[in-house]
Amino acid sequence: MIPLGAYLMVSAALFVIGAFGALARKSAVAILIGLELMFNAALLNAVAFWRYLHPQGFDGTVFAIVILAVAAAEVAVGLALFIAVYRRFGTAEADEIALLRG
Amino acid sequence: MNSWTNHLLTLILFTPALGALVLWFLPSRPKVQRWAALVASLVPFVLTVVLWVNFDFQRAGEFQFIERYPWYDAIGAAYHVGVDGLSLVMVLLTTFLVPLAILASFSIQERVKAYMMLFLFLETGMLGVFLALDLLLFFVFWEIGLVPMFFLIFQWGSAKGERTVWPGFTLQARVYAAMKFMVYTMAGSLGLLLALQMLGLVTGSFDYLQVLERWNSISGPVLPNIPLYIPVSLVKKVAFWAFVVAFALKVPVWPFHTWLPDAHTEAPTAGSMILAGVLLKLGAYGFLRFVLPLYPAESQFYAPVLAFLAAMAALLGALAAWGQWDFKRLVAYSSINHMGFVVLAVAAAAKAAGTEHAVQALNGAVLQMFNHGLTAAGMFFLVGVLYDRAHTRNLKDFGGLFGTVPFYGGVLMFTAMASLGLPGLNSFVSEFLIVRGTWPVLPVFTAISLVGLLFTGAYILKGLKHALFGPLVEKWANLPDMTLREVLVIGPLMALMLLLGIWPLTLLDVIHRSMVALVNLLAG
Amino acid sequence: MVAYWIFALVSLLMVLAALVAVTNRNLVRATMGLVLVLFGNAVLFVLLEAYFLAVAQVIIYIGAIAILIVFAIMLTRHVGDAWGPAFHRAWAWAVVVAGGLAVGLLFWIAHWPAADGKAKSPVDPQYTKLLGKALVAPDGYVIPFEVASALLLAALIGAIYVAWGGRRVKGPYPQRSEEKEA
Amino acid sequence: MTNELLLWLLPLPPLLAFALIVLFLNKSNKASHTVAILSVVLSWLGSMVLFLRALGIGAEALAEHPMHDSLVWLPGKTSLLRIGVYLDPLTAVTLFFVAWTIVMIFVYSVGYHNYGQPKGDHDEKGYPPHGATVEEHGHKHKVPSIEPMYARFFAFVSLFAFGMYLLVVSDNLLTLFAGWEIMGLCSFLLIGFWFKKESARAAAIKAFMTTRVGDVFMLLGIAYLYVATGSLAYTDVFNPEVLHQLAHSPAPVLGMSVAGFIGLLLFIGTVGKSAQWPLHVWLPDAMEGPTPVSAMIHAATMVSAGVYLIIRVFPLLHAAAEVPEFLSPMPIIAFIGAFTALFAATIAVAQNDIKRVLAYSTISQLGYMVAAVGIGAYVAAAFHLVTHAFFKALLFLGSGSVIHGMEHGVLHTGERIDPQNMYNMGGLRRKMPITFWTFLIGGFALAGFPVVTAGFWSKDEILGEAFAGHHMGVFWTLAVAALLTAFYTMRQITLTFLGEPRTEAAKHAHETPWTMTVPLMVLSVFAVGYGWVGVPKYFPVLGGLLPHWFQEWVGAVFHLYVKEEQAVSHSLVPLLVSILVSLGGLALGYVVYRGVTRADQPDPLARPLGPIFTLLKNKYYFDELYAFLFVRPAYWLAEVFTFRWLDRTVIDGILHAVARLSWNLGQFLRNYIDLPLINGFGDALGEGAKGFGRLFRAIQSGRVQHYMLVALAHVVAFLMLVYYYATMS
Repeated sequence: MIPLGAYLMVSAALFVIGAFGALARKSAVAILIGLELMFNAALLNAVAFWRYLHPQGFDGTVFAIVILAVAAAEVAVGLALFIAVYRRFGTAEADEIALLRG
Repeated sequence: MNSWTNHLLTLILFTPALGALVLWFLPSRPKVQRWAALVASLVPFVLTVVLWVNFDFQRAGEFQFIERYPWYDAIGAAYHVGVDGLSLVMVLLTTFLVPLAILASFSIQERVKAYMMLFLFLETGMLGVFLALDLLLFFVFWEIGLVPMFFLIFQWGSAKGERTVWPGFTLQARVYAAMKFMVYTMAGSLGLLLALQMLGLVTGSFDYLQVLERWNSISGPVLPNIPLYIPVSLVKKVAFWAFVVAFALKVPVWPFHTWLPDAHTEAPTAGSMILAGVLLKLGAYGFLRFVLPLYPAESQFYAPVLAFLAAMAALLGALAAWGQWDFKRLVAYSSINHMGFVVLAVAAAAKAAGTEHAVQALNGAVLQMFNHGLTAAGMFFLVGVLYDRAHTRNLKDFGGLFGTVPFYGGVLMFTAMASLGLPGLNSFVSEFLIVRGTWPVLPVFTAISLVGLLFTGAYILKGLKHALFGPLVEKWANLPDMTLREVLVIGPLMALMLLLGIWPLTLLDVIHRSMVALVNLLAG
Repeated sequence: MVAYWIFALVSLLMVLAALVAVTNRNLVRATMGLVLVLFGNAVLFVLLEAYFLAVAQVIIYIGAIAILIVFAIMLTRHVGDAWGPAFHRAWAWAVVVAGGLAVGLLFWIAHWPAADGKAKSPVDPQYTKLLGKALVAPDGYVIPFEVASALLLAALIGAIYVAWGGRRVKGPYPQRSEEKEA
Repeated sequence: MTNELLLWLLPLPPLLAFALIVLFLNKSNKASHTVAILSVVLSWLGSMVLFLRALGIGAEALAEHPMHDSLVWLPGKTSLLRIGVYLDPLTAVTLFFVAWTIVMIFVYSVGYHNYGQPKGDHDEKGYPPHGATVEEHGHKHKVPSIEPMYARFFAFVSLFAFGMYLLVVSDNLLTLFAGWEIMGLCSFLLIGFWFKKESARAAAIKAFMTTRVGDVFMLLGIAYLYVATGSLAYTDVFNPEVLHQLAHSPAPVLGMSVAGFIGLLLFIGTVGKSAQWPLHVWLPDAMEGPTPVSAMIHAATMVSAGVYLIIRVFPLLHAAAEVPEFLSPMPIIAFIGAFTALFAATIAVAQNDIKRVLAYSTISQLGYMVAAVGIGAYVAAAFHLVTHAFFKALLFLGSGSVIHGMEHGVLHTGERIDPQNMYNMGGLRRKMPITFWTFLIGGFALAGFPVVTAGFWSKDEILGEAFAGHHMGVFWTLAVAALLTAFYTMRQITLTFLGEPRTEAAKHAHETPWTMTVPLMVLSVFAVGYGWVGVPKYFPVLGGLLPHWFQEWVGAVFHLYVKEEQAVSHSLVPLLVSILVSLGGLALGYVVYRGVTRADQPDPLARPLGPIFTLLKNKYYFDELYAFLFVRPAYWLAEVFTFRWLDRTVIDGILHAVARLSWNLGQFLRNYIDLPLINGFGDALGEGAKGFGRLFRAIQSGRVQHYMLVALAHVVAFLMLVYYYATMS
């Protein structure tokens, strides 16, 4: 059977790649894609831990379901914001929008 | 009487406010707003005509069309409205003038919707004062009328000019005028509110008729219901002056008058029309409706003081008007002069309670209120017409317009003569009645006022002299004459001036009946 | 043994697709990379015997989220085919942080004793049914479940509001010339 | 039509004409004057019908049962004020001369305003016409041009006529006052008819304001009468019982009875309207109006109204004079009248403007009438009122004709001279024969040329009454005034018509059209003939040949209230004096002025009279005096004292001081209480947080990715920390 560490490695790789994307990309959609990658990494982690450490329980699965729901919500709101921002500023480049500047 | 006429007063009272709300939902296009506002203001006028037709003139001294619903039951205040001859005349004046003022404001270009809405709310406020038979309701409407007027002056007032309040503090003239108007009236209302509440507490009701009955029958050295232990006579005196000051500020009586020239001069044309035409009458109405019936003894005692102030208003108002070069300010001061006669008549009626003189003086006073409403509105409108064309009100800038705009010249001449008191036109009748009523009672003050009457001629002629006569100023050579809309505004006013001048009985009959009732009430 | 191969292949594919997703300047292609990752994840779930989650992953992620992203890109038309640089100027910092993160995670996994462990027990064949019951049981997970639903609903309404918001025309009422006459 | 209905309708046609012209016909000159003249002819017709019917009824019967109708106008607590129409013998004679003169003046106006002439070259509304250039016989020359506000003129005079008819037919003082004031307005409008002329504008204002002084007193008098009697109708007020009561109750001021005080107040109205000293100043300036207006105001209507009023209220004055406990207003009236008669006559001697001479002569003649009322000779006053109306209208219209002729000459020759200055005239009798003869008749009537002219009879009657009543002061004053009157009349006639033309313009003067000369001829008939209705019985030869109709007729009105004067022995002294001053004055005038041959010659009287002549020429400096005493102080009082000082400085100053005080109080509370004590603590707290925030501001870039970067960097750092401690332990 595939060791848990393999899953964790894949997950870590996805997470790091997603983090890089979220940090380095210009486009807001691309940042969102990066974030989705990180969510997936977390999801994979959760499922892997459930399967290997506690297959009789429900915690891991429920955790995964909640992550799914949060991801869906996040993406919906994020994209809505994206569209609204695009309408208002005519651009969706995250580094050009600095309204929160102190 | 139909069932709907049972609610006629409420309808008259609230249709303008309702109209204002309708205006809110209509498109903001100026054309739509103007016509809608005109229609909304014509409805109360038509209803007033219905009221007039259904009014029982034989019982003009009593309140009719009474409606009464509980409002603040706990303190004895109610929504209580009704008309007698006096209110009827004032309501007629209000509903007659407001459509004309709205028609006159068709030249307003900015924020038409807000302007028209304020105007309609103003109408409700004014009508409420005349219709209310409950002290609290009266006060509410008294204050309501203030707010729209403030904004009308503040927002749509004349653009030019400024006043230095003290060195280093200069305000735009219209801001200054609006503030002054507001502060003065608020200052007066303060005492009025306290006095009203005192009356309400003492009598246990805010209902006018009940207050009247209970207040005047108070006996004993101290007031019931209030643990003040102050003598009744002192309380009555203080309350009397609280009322008098509040109303005197509004009339205005010298020396509380200086807000008037500023407010009238800076207000938009239609605002001045309503200010002079109706708002000043609120004060005089207060004297007739509240001061005289509630404080007959105090009024009688202090009548000479009041007469002195009124005579000063009549004399100094005329003199100050004569000293003006701003045409609009001249007309504004003329209001002080004319309203001085009203207060003089009130003072005489208070002094000679129950006599023929009192009746004649009060007939004159109420008729003068109506007449001044017509002539002052007309004069302000005509000055506005001139201002719309020339963008100046300085008399020194004009000259020789009688040849350029003969129609306007004729109309101005007519209105000015009505204001001056030419026999055959309205003001003469009322001035004659006032002189007839006051002379035997207060000869000295009447004589002083008559000197004012002399200067009335002087300032009217000054206006005519510089506007219409004299060498033509070249830049006005192509001034256009009055438009159809303007004629429609001034036409009804002129017709009524002439009608009341020739046949004053049209109004005097109902005024007389209600004034006889009032005088009988005063005589006890 | 097949599982090993499948795992290896899918994992590799996923990493490559993830790299495409975060580096390609064409957002549609980046989204396609993301879809590939999501799909790979579903495969891994099957390997982990989490069948319900695998199906949910396909339906929700690929069927909804990825499609949503594509729609968003298409709604903002020229964003999709923007040819500017994919990264902003400070991308080197991102590399540093992501690199640090990678080193840290790898270190951590490598030093974690349980990382090479095997599954302790098989999965109950009735597991999905039990999961369903547990989700709505008062003594189970009904509260997290409901909170998640509420969150979704709020997000939905919020998204609609935000995306709808800017439609009103601002500015003064445009006057027609005929109304400017006196 | 019943008499009462006819009376009601009498004033209406001119009013209708006014309305029609103003509203519809103001574009058409022809329609305007047609309507206006038609309306006054209608009123004239009605007046004549009423006059004849009145004659038919007879003086006694009419006086006892006058035509009277009224309706309720104002309510009162116990009594109602009624207004209505009324015709008694006095009304009838007044109506007679009013109707005639008004019609004549209307017809005359058509010619005077150059109807049928071309439009002027540079004429403009508000200025008199300047003449038009026409081509005739191959060369251009200037002719008079039509008045640019022709229609407006007829509108105004129609309203004026309405005012006068209203005044005459009133049965009460209130409508009388209405007519009175409407005429005041019209005189304002008509004096200022050429409203762009500075002098006309000033004159109009002056006229209105001066008469208004009187009007205010009169209004008070009317109000007082209403108070005292509860009515204003003649029939109620002039009831012997009411009069008795009024005469015996004291007024609050001046030690007068109520009747006397009211009479005095009403008389002040007359002083203003009839231009008696000291309110006479407006009338000479009123010459700024077109000449028909002058005739209207000074002859037929407005000034007559004042005298008509005091004759009308004579019973009241008489009643007041009968009670010795109270001061009587009669001596005051007599004094003012006599003084004015002499005073104005002296000024008239030194005036060169043809209309101005007539204006002062009017004041003087009105003084005669007022003085006559003051000595109780109301019949004589009424008689002189009527004859004076005729001959003074004639004189004014004649002078207008002269001016018109002179203007023609001025236009023709292009000379820059004043066409109204008598020194520029001379020899016009040959150029304008009709005008000359009619003017001569009018002038002789004014001078009281014995026997043939109406003026002689009326003036003689006043002098006779004064003499008979032993009012010697009045008698001699009036006699001297009569001498001066004859003198300046002859001066005027000599300078204007006799001798040779002194200017080119006078040589080219022209007789005026028939519309102007016919009224002159009609009026001259009355100027002669009307005297014959009042020949006193005692007059040698003629006395008794004709009945003294006027005495019977007007006397009948008042003998209900006024006790019949005892027949005094009619001395011939006043008669001889009258003849002497008249003829002497005329002769003197001719002798002194026939030698004037040049236009720029000084007045022959200037040298002998010296500074007195300058004083007369400047009208005793009354205008300057009034400007100094009343106008300027009043203006200062209005603009500087009341407005700038009292309102702006004192009242607003107090207000602003209160405002400033409140403002400063607020500032004090804010600066010394709120800010340091209460806000100080909070501010310190806030400032700390603010400084802290400023420190951290740098990391708030507003970029999402920065935040994420920082967060992840910390995760990394945290992981490293965990690892470090894990490996350490």
